[in-house]
Amino acid sequence: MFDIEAIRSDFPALTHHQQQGIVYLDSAATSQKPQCVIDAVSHFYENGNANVHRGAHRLSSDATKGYELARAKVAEFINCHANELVWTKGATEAINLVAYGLTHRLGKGDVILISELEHHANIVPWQQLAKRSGATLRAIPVNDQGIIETKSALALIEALKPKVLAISQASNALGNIQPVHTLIKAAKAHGGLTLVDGAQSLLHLRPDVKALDCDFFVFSAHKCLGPTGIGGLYGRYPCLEALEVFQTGGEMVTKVTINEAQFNPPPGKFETGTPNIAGVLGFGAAIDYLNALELAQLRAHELQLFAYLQSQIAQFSQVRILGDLNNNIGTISFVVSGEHPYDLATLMDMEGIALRHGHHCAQPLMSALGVNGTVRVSLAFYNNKADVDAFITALANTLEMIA
Amino acid sequence: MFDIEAIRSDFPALTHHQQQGIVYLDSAATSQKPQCVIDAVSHFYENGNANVHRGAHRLSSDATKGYELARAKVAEFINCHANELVWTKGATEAINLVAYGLTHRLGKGDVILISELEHHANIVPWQQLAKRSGATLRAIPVNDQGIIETKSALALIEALKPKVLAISQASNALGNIQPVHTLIKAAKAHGGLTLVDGAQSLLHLRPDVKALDCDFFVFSAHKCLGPTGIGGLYGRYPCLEALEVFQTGGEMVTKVTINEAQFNPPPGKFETGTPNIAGVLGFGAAIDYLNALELAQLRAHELQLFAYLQSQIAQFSQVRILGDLNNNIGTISFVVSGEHPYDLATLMDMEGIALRHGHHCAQPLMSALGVNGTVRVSLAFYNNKADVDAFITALANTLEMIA
Amino acid sequence: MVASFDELKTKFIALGGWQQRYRELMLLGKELPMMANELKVDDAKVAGCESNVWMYIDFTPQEDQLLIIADSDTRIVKGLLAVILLMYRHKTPAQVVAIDAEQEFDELGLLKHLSPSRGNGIRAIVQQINAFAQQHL
Amino acid sequence: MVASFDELKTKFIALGGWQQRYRELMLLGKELPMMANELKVDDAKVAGCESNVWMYIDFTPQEDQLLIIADSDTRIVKGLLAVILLMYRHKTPAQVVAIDAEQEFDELGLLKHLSPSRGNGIRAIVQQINAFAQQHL
Ligand SMILES: Cc1ncc(COP(=O)(O)O)c(C=O)c1O
Ligand SMILES: Cc1ncc(COP(=O)(O)O)c(C=O)c1O
Repeated sequence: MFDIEAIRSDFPALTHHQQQGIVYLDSAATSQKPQCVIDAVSHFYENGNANVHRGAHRLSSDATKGYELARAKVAEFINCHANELVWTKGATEAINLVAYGLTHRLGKGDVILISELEHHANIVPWQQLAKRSGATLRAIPVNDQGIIETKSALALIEALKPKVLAISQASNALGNIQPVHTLIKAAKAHGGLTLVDGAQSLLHLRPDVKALDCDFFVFSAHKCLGPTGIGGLYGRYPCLEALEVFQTGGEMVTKVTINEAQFNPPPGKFETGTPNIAGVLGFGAAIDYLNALELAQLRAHELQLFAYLQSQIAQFSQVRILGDLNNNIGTISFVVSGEHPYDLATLMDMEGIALRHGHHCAQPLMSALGVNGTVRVSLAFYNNKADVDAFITALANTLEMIA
Repeated sequence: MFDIEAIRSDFPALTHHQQQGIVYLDSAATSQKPQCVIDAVSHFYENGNANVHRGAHRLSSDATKGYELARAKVAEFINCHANELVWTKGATEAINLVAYGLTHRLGKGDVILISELEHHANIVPWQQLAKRSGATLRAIPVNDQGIIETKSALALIEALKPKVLAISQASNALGNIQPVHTLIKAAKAHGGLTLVDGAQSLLHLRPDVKALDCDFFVFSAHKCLGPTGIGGLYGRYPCLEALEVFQTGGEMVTKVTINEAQFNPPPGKFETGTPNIAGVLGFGAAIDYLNALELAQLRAHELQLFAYLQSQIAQFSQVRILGDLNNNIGTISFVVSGEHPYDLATLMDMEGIALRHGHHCAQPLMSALGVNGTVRVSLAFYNNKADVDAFITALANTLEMIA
Repeated sequence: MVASFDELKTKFIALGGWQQRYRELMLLGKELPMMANELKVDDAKVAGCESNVWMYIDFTPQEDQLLIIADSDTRIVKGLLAVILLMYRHKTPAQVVAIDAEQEFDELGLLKHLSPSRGNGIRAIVQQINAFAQQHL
Repeated sequence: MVASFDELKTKFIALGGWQQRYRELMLLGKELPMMANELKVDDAKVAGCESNVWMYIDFTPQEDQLLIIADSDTRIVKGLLAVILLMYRHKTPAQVVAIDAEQEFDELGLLKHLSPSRGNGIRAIVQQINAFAQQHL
């Protein structure tokens, strides 16, 4: 059974927050870490600590084994082959890697298509690719709730025939779950390459990259119970092979002279420099932790909590919620007419509620919605009803105070 | 006083290795970590864990404070201003960042100058820059001991007037300490930009970037008692300003529309995506640890150990040591005529000695020296006489066995 | 409206928890004159604040006083600006630099509950005023 | 020179520590015929080995046997190759795939002291032989 209090006790920071009177409702920014992840990191440094892939001695060899085992675990988690998984420092680097690697494949007249609700990480690298290659960047619009309408999105894909479609599976600013599968199908019909930004979906939806049928999928460990400074890029093998190298240096090469270098096949081709070994091992532990939980139960708990949050927040008529509440990873992004999100968030912070306000690295979305920012509550499975109640009490106080 | 046994007890992995009968002599690949570094990482995850620079709530704000405090510490350690220090995932990424950022500044006829003993990380990114820009990559040769001769290096600089000089302060393959200050001066006389690869020197030499007078300096935390997945780039402020952006996305921008983005001033301009927060905090703790030790004593201990190692290894007439033993960070790189480094290292590994063999990511150096690899012993201040004795015993056994 | 900084202090110190102080603070903010939109240009923005803060500082040699006008798009910062303006009202440059703003805010019990990054925004405003005053000593 | 794998096994098991076994192993390697340099091409290299290993496998239908020649530039791997070649000598494809090489090496006490990545190189060689044998069953 899904025992929320037992689960909460696996997360030492939640206990610590509680002692400080803080309620953490900012999991979309970064998730909390279970003790086993923290221990996996410490254990590496305290015991085996050695560099990987340098084959010199057994410490190094053991480190390499653990490191590659973690790759296999994460690969299995998203349903790909281990050699289709490239370690990066996070989702942002993974998108940059793809955008740089496609430079020579795009040219004038080609279209890169994103959406208006993307995180800056899934906008700016494409702008830069457009600049380097002469291609044009376009965006699927959102409606006034911040939702992509599938029909008009499909029509746009039909019309633009984008060479690249890059879209998030779930929005960080609003929590919307997007119709990525449908859009990917449409883009593929025209031979477009597809990238899914899974930074927000990995924890909540456990995406299956083969089912999504995307060419690339990016994610960050820190948003999915793992350590900071690690993330990954899934790429269909031929797609990875076709990318130009990005960062170069040691490890990713087979033969080097002063003027020439030969590169490893993927994923090695993209992995240069000493990797974040402890980060990878910690992420492997996070995946073990998630695998031990029943997804259906976890998702049911999240949805139940989300429904409860919605029902409670409905009592405040001045609160306007943005985004798609019917398809959501558990995020409430709202504005209060006449009030600056900064004021709301500041007062909520003083009430001990850790949430986020502002543009959430999605300025084009804020412009499209005509707001200067929102206040965002983002839930994870380790939140409980008491967290929601504390939030509602704090919001009531805040609104009363500011009135 | 420098109490080596007290120091060793700060490094939990050393104790663990000892229990397994392993002697760690591979610090050039990665250093061991003192407990305080491991604790700083765990402490973050167990207590404050939150994202940085997102200004939403006090957890985040506290994380940001700690993160920026670590930047200030590291900056002070290498003697620069905090805003001249860019976090990267390591030395390799830092070199790539500079090499990408200079693409538009170089053209046909321009020379990028490195040396024959560079690590692949300080070779391949420049090859790629040469390809992108049309510039030519050249290398300062080494003599048959693997040493750069200052006179001929200066003559080459004089002749080539390189637009970029990129050179390591200490060699990973041989341990040589290089005449970087002199070479930088010569390159600057012709208006060349200079980059120092400090991956190996940071721990041993505590470089002062202002004294070196280089434009860029790169390093990795994991080689200097810190966590994996973090490192940095120092750049003189105008030099950082003049670099094009590298990776793009959230955090590094001020204003974003679908088609345009405005970037932060350095260092923010180069820092996108959620950073390796725990890594940065751990590295800050590593710097605290080093600051509490007396550099002179530490260096004296290293040199004494190095001298002892040399005197002991001299008994094996078949061992040929490469590199500059008079200016060295504490590395012995050797070959045994007629023997493959793989055999030596394999037998040494079975004897419990963790060292490295092969090309050490420096294939051009191996070619220049006419060897297919070396066996490398690399010391750090936490090694002791017993470590050297164990190595010598193992080497005697190995050579006897293989004879 | 409170007439002087001292009066404000007395009033604030008498107030109970942070809630009451912040309520009062936001009331103060409401009384701060609005800045004309034409003046709200990027050049007038104070760097280091999480919300938008526009500030103009001038010096009237005849009266040896600083003249400050400031505005923000948020209530709380506007309130804090009102406090700052009251604190520096009718002060000579020498008096301005002599004020320990951190200490004053401490006594008002306003920064303690503010997260460090928000507090830093306030410090940025104070620093800008101090830097200006320094130049006119 | 030992004439059969069983003979080799008896000999190895009688030896004391890993040192004696590896000494013996390297002696075995010395007896392995050298491969002509022209044959040491990249295509013949076994992927996954830390040192260079060149190997050719052939099948003689008349005798229903695998024919393997292999060489390495290192003594230890050469010794391990000698063991492998002895293990698979005069064996039909069916016999080859029936051999549990991991188990055999275990009994010889050779892999235990080898670091995992080196052991993996040996496994890569064995796998390549097995894959070839599978095709000629
Ligand atoms: C001299 C030198 N430069 C660069 C590097 C690359 O450092 P990292 O692998 O941490 O990026 C190394 C590490 O192997 C090195 O020794
Ligand atoms: C949807 C989305 N994409 C990309 C990113 C960037 O992830 P990271 O900062 O870990 O690189 C984020 C995180 O903020 C995100 O929410």
